[in-house]
Amino acid sequence: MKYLSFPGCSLRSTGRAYEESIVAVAKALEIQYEELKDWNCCGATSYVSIDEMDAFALAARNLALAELQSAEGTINLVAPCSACYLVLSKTERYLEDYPNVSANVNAKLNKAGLHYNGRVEVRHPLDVLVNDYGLENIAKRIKYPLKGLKVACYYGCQVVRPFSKFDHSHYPVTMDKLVQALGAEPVDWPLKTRCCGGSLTGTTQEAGLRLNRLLLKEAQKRGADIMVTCCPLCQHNLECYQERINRIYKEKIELPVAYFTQLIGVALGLSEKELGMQRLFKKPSLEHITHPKGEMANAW
Amino acid sequence: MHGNGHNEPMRIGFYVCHCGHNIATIVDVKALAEYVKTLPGVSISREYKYMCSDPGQELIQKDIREHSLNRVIVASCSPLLHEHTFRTAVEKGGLNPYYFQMVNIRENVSWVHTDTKAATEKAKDLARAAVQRVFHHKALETKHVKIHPDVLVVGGGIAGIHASLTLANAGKKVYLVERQPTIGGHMAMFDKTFPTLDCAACILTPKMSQVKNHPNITLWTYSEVSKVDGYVGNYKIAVKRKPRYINEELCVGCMDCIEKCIYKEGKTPDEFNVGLSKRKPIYIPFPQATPQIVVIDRKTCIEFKSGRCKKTCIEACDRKAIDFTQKEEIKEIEVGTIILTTGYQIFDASRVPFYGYGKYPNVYTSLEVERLVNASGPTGGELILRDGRHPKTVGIIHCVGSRDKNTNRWCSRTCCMYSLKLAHLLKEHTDAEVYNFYIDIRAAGKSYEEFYDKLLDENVHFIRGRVAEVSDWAVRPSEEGKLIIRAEDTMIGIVRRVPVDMVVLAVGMEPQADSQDVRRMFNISCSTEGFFLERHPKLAPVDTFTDGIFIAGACQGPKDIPDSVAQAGAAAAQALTLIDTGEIELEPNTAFVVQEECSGCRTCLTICPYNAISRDEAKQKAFINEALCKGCGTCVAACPSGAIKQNLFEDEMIFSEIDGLLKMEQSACC
Amino acid sequence: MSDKPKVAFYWCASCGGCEESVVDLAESILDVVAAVDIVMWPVAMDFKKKDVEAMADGSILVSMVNGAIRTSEQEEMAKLMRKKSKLVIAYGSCAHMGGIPGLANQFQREEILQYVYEESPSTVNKEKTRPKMKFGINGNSVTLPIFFNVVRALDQVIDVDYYLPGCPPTPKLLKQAIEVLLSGKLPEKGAILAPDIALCDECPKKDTKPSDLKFTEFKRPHWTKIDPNTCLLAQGIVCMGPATRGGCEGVCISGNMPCTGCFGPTSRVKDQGAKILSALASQVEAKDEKAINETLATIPDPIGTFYRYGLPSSLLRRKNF
Amino acid sequence: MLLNANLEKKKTMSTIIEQEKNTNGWEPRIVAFFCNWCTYTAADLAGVSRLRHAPNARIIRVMCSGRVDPQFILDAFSKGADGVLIGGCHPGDCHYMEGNYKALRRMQLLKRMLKDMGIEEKRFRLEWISASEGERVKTVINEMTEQVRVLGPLGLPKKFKDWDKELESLEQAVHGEEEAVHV
Repeated sequence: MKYLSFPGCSLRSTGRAYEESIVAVAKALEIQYEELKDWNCCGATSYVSIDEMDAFALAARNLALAELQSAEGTINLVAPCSACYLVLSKTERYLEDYPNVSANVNAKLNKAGLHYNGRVEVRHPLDVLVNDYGLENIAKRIKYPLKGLKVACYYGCQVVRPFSKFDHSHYPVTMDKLVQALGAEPVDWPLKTRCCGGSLTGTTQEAGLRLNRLLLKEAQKRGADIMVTCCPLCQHNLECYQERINRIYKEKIELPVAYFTQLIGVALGLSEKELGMQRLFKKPSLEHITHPKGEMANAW
Repeated sequence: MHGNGHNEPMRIGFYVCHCGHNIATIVDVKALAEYVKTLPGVSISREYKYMCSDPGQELIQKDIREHSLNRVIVASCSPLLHEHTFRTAVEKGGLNPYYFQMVNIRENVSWVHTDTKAATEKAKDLARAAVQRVFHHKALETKHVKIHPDVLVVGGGIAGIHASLTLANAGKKVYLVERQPTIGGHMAMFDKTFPTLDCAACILTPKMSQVKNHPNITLWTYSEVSKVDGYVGNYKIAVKRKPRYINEELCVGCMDCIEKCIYKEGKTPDEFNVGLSKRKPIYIPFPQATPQIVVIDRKTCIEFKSGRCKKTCIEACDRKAIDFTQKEEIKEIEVGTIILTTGYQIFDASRVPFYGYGKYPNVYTSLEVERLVNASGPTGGELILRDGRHPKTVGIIHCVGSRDKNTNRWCSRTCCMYSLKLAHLLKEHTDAEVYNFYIDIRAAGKSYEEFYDKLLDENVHFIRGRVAEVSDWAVRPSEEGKLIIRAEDTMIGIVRRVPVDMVVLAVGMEPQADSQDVRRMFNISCSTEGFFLERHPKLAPVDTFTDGIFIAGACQGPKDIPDSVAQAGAAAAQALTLIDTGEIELEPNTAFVVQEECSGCRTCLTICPYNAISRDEAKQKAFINEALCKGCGTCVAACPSGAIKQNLFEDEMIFSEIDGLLKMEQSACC
Repeated sequence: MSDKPKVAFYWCASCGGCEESVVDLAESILDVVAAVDIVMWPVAMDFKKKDVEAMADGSILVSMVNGAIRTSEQEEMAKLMRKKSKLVIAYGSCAHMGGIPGLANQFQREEILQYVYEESPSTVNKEKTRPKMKFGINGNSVTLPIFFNVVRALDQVIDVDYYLPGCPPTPKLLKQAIEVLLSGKLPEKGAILAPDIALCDECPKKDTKPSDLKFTEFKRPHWTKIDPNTCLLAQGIVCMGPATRGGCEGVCISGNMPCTGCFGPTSRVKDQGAKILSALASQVEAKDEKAINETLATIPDPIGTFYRYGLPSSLLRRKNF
Repeated sequence: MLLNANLEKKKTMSTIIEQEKNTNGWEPRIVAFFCNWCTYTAADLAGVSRLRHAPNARIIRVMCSGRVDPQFILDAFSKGADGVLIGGCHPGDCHYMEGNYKALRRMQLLKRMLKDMGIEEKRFRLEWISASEGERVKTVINEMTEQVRVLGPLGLPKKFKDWDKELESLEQAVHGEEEAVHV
């Protein structure tokens, strides 16, 4: 199966490790993963709140381009960043459900000589890996089972809400299942989809950090060695402010926060570099993760 | 294919009703009558104040005699209201009632229009249509069907039990079919009943044994209806009796066999205790089960799984009642009427994962709690949580799977009251602090509101707010090891975190999983939610659109015990009425195949919803069983060569009606 | 001239197959010739309009006119034949119901002319020349018949006594018809000289049709591997048999092709297309609108399929402009 | 001069005049087939509740929307209806189990065919109206009346006549032309 990728801005800045690890994993799993040519900003959540129609048009351009890039059939456009995923999904849905919207948007697209025919399905890498590729197939290729590693899976708010395309909007389990398949032990905690603070960490920091802290603290309390997430903003928030949180709230939080794709990579035995591990502030201690034969994972 | 097929000249009598002022003030009745005079075939055209009055009817009869009318048309109200009246009048006048036709100029004209000119024009069109229509009317016979006196009741919950007893006491023979090994339904599982707090078992079990012992009731438990044929008054039913591997005649329910089963302990979740305890492969659902007969569950019995069991049970039974060779058996019966009391199922709480059912051991459904607080329950009535603790604080969450468009939109009606009841019982058993999280308290019912007040006095806490989540996420030391209920208290407008030891989910009521199959089997309809559809929400609440089939209890919609019993009584009464009338009249609007015109193409066979059409293989033509035909006419519309006709609605009748409606008066014509 | 009863054939808007079908009588045509004088038969014999004009009114026993009425000339000839004949038989689907030419009733006259003389791929006509209705050649003037806007069945132009259905009528039916007419035992006026029961009655595949047939898609014969021993409808192929008058003895069906309805409806049916539409749609499996339309979409051209021979004599007669 | 063109002109002239004749004082004529159990009952309810609505619909009562033969609809149009409305029980509520589904299937295909036959979609409508929806009867009839009014008369009987005029009119024209030639 062939996939088009929509990196979005985050994966080219704070979330580079995310894209690097996705590409590496896709390669290792022999999944065709090709970048959407000439993609543009998804408009993120802010533009929609200013002018919905224009925002749709902006996002729809990417959908139209996707159709240009692959001739026929349904196109799986993979958007790893939660914001991109949500905005593109919403656009896709609205263009399908509301004739007036699609008419309006297509009129705008036509000016750029483009047209959207509704062939695109926006997908999240988590969905693709677990539901298309399949856990058994991943398990088959594991070199270094993540034995004894306790992982807190954090989904954030946008992947499963409001469109719960591939998992329950209140209690998602896809990432937990994946982590289990990798040989690790998912930590059962109820905060999987609670707010990470989002952009508040940059605006009303106090509020942002408070929310942020609840997550980290609970995960650590439940014995997590590492937290994995599927959203660049969440990863950034949860990883970067730990020092500050410890200082302000007198906490002792020491929790590596990685992308779920990096974890897969480790299990598959990909190198630290390929997975962009060096970009993490806190390097997960994975020493105990060894090859059945005893030799250590080459990355560690 | 137009024109009058009959040779006799048409002598139509046409009567316009003023209906007091109801029609006459809007429709120019004189002009209408005058106009109809000019139409071909019309002998007399009159207008009169009240056609449905005795003088009005006599007027018609007189004209029939004196002017030997052979068709009669009355333009007045809706045929649904007075068609029968006038048909009878016409018949009394010595004319076949089906030579009569009615024109609706009240509901369809005078009551919905204001402009006299337009209204009168419309009335004329309708009149002309009727005049052209009756040319094609034929003399028909009213059908009568005998009603078989026996009754089938499906479902042995409280509704089914009550309906059966009512009928049996009236001297009718009743077949009560229950899917489970025992009757009693959900009610048997309840501890106490609101608002009176008398124990469910105490009021139910006597009725159960009455059923068992009643000479007029044939009780078939562990059985299911597998086939329904026939029509009102003459249903042919096949009942599948699942093998319980016990000879029902011999077993006395001494339970020695259970005692001696090679399983020393139960291994299978006990259905009656909703999985809170375990049972053996050979068991009796509960001490007062009716009938008092053991059943062997072949899925878990070693003998059936391996065939290498010592079969200690057989040795144990000195009456030799155990029979591993027992086979499924099909019983065929004939009944005249059917009452469906198939009940409901509870909402599956795991469908709302954020309430943690199945994840946190101390989250229970209301039904589980009923068993938990019940003296004959798994814990002998002592409230011990799954983790062995006794709860000090309990949260009851209302409307789980009700009033929620993500699950079920409807209100389950019983949850408020049983939650109050459980709150009371929990306090009684544990003296715990009990919190009710509710959207609204719906205590509409005799002395229900009073019960609510009583609970308030018992210091049960009520928090108005929909619960967001139940979790074990402690943020304060006081919350450690507890379940935290997060909900907005809409009274004071803040989000509250209430730590509790036990959560009770007040799960809603749903249609049975197989309600659609049952519906199809009995040829009745379901409402959009999947509950059985009553014929009229107000005026025929226990009738269905299929004659002779009635519904009662929660299969028709969420209901508490009193309402279910009331409905069961009503359904029984409806059945009795039919039975004691002995026969019912049927509209002769059935369809029939004109044999020499039928090409045997089988189109009609595929589309008749009542399997009324069969194929005469010898003649290779379709044949309609008039008794099975309900007269919808869909086969007539589908017959590609026009070989099927429907009495009262023949193509010619409708074509001439269309023609009449649209034929403009000469003056208006182009 | 012999006093044998006179019989005429005439040919209006049709393919000519009907006239040739007379030859299908094979040797029994000799009996016919022995029994009657054929006074007009454009496809086979050299008679002219004037010959017919010369005859006394009503002197022809029966004229079998085939073809629809599409031009003023055809109208004129139809009227002439009527005048000269005791009986007129609408011979074949085109005369009976408008036939294949009747499908032109989906278009405006101007559209057709434009296409034929200007747009059709095989046309080279830069000057967009249209035929002149009248033009002079060395002093004489020649006029062309007028091309009507509406195609008509024969009985929409002249009074018709009987109908001989089919595209073309089978020799058997023709023979029967002639025998009846010669016998003098005339059927009721307006009669259709074929059984008044649908084709399935005599269909060779009749017994293989299931009694619980439901459609999930309709297949087209040329896209389908047809099982010669099974009812075509059962194979999902649109067969007009159930809505079409029998009498052809299922010639197409035996040739493994579905009935396309050339015999028209039974006497009980006003509109053949509406009836087959009703019958087929009723048996569609799907329940929700979307799925239903997906199934029905597999019938690409309802009019062409259900009204292949009967558009002019259908309830709506032609496309409404 | 081209005879065709000449005739075209004549025709169009005449049709224009006809239309004027038709449209002044013209009222849409809608034939409605209502099922006995749901929609006809709803119409009665509309009456009992005195819900005034356009007097343009003429109701024909059938037992089930499944009884409505597509022929009825075509016949209604050909006899001069400007619109045809069918009313049945909501899906799942049919008194005869599935009659309304059969109606739905037939009408979906008929709709397509009518479109091909040049009859505007808005002239034909299938509505599910349950016995309790008297209000809906009013709305639907009013809506449809106005929609049809906008479309103007369909007037098939009139059109049939016009089409047949073609015969004579063309005849005269020919003879006219011929005489002209022979002079």
